[in-house]
Amino acid sequence: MLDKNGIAKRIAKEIKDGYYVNLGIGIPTLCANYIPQGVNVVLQSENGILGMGPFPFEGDEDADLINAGKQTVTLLPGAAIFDSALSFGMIRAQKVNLTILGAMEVSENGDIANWKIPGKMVKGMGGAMDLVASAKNIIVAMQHVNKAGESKLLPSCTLPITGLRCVKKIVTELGVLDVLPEGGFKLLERAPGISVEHIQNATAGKLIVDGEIPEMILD
Amino acid sequence: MLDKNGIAKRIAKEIKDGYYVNLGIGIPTLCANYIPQGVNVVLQSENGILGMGPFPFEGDEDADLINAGKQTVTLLPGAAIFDSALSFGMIRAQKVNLTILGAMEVSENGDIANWKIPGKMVKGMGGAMDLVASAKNIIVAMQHVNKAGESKLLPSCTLPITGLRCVKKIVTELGVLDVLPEGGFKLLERAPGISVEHIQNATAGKLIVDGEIPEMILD
Amino acid sequence: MNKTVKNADEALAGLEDGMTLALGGFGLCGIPENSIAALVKKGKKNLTCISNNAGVDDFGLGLLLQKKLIKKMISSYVGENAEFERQMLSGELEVDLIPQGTLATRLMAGGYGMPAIFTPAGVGTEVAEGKEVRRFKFNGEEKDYLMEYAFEPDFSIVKAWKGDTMGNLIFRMTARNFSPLVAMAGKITIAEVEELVQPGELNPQEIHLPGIYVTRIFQGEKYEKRIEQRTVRKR
Amino acid sequence: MNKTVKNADEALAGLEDGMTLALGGFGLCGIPENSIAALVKKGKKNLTCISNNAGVDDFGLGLLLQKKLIKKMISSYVGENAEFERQMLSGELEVDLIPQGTLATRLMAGGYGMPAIFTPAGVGTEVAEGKEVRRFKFNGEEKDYLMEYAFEPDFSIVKAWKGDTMGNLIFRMTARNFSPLVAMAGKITIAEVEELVQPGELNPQEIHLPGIYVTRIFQGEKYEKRIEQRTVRKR
Repeated sequence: MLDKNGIAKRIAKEIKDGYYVNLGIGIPTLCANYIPQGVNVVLQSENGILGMGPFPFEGDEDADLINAGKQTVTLLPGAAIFDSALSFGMIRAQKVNLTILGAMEVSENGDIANWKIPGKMVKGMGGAMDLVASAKNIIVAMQHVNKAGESKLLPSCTLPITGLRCVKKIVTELGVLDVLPEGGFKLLERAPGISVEHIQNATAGKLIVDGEIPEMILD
Repeated sequence: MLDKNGIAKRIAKEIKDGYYVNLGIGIPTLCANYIPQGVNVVLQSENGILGMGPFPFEGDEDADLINAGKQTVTLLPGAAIFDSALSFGMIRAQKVNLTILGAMEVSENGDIANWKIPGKMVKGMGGAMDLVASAKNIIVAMQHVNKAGESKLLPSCTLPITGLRCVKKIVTELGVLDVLPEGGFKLLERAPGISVEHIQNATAGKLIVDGEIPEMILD
Repeated sequence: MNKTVKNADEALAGLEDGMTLALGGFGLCGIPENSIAALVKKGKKNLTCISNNAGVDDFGLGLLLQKKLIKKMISSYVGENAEFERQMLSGELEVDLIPQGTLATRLMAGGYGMPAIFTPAGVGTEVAEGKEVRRFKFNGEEKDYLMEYAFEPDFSIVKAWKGDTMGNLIFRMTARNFSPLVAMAGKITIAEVEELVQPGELNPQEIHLPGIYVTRIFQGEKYEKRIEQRTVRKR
Repeated sequence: MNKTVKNADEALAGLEDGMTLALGGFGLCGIPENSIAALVKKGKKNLTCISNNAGVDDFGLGLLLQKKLIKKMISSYVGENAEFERQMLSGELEVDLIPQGTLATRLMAGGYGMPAIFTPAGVGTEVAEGKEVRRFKFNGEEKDYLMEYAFEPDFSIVKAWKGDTMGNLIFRMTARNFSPLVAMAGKITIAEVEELVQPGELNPQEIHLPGIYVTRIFQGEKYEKRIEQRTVRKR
């Protein structure tokens, strides 16, 4: 079973040289730490950065330089700053190659719910609805089951939707799954030591197991 | 009867302190020379300038600094440069207070035709259609009659329209006229030495002469 | 063309109860601190505030919330604010949550004189309820878009890094965020700046927002520039 | 993320007969001189060119017209070009004249992922023929707007003043004009620059077009920068 860093590490292997990538808050942010050597990527932050760098050294924090999670960050050489309209403009125009974000639920046709739990305090969708509605390539990083032990990979979402038919791939603590255009979670890889049966039991939506499922290779 | 500079001089009196003004090619450009002392205006050029200054001194021409008429110009202190989309954005959002442009014909309900003569080579509307469709305050600078001696102030335009119901005021070599919202050219001032009868004969559209019409004061 | 006013108080002349305000800033980054303080002092009520976030309990728009001056918030992300939560859950405060890109683009549409724009954000979600959906082919793909209307706030209030007396603005780093868009949408636009300079001191090529969009400008008295999430690396 | 190519020839790889090109520039100001020369050499035919103007007889897009490489021009203002006039009047060349602001905004719409925009320009004129008209209340006024579609050129070609190898661009003075908008609309975008620098040499706050919109970049061999209307004052 993968921990958060394991999930991030596995997702990082999906990041290709030359990609512009938007990383959501949480596990997706960790992916930046595992981008393979020789893979040049530019991180986009939707509050107006291309070329976001790591957190600043202590004492170097700049109140005017934050990411979309409101964390102090730095810029890498070749960075560009722009306003929020252009930022979502380039997202809508699909210039950002890959979006990695968290989810509360994903349905077997790729719907995603990650912004609202009815009856609870609602904080808002931020940029998530724009990102999922626009991105061509969306990977969800999440736990396979929720804290109550219920599957988050469902036949259809029970929570309010963030976007329709948009998730292409899911990486959880148990494995890697593609969401097929015709519907269904196609199991691609198992986390080390996790059986297909374990994943089957944790997946409420239609799981497609085609032949031998390899264990993932992380390094 | 006014010459071109006279028309420009009279129009310049309509330019108020604090105005952002877009001047078309021809007579409107001359207006810049007659803006009264103490009246601070900012000239907009739709290719991306606010704060356009006079032509450069000989030898100071900069190929990268032209106005919408493709003439070399200068910038005044406080100028700003921007792209064409923002330029027409501020025009559409009616941030430009006054637009002065030429016309081939104006109708008594304020339609303007100034971009195309069927059967002749057509050069295009440039920014004229955007300007007339957006501006709240449009003054037309033109000759009252064309070279064939026919009135250019008509019941309705005979040439292809540039914009509908948009012209508010007309200054010609013969006088100053408002275009009334309910239709009709209301004569406000006569050019020095020009009679109301002369203007009446040169105006094919409905001319409204209400009481004594004063002779314009230019200085 | 001198748009300078003495201070935030003078800049807010004409603000009335019930008006709609748009404010720049992302989280606490780039917020118009001095104008917010003046709004608190002024005490105009029943305001509708368009702002990506709603501040924290004791800073930013949270200060207006504490005084119960806000009737409605239009934001993409709220929270980090207990008083906000209390007012929202008790029904004292209306909250309209909209996608962040939609928020930005509706402000831009106001400044660009475009009455409406199309975005795919929110299609198929509760954000789409009651909105016109339209199918377009774009970028090789047929998909649905929502038609969203331009914002036309009565007052827009932003903070810039440098500004000249003609209203030309330059923003610093990610303090730019929504601010140029907010500034261009306002019927009346107030810019407070860290440094107010004379015309000619800013490079015309480096201006982020031309002064034509700014009605009043002043230099802010002081800036706290609070950091919401101080994240650092060890040296 | 190095987007540098050797020269215009290499930048134009993949260009085919019949493709649609958008080109930056206003008159002869800010045109991609080196790329135009390479287009002439390459000789691809039946091109549709989106460009505010069509150059003059012996410079700018006029050079492509002379070689009869252009099937259709989409512009706001042509003329100053005898060969253009001849081809247009003889019916060899299709010409689609559209308002300048519409041209700019349709390019921007492409780069902003907005399939269509609304503009009042051209309402009631022959430009409106066959287009959807829609009434909106905006800025206190009810009026009609045309719905106009985004441009999605196969290639966009612009000239910038400075650019870095990641494609970030800075334009000089009014040579900016349509160029950032053209650049953001292209499926493939080529930027030629007067000065190509390394990442980090440009101030991130001063970039006019972020590199994400640029596919290929090169430093132009030389720039003539011809002036169309040399207007001066006596000293």
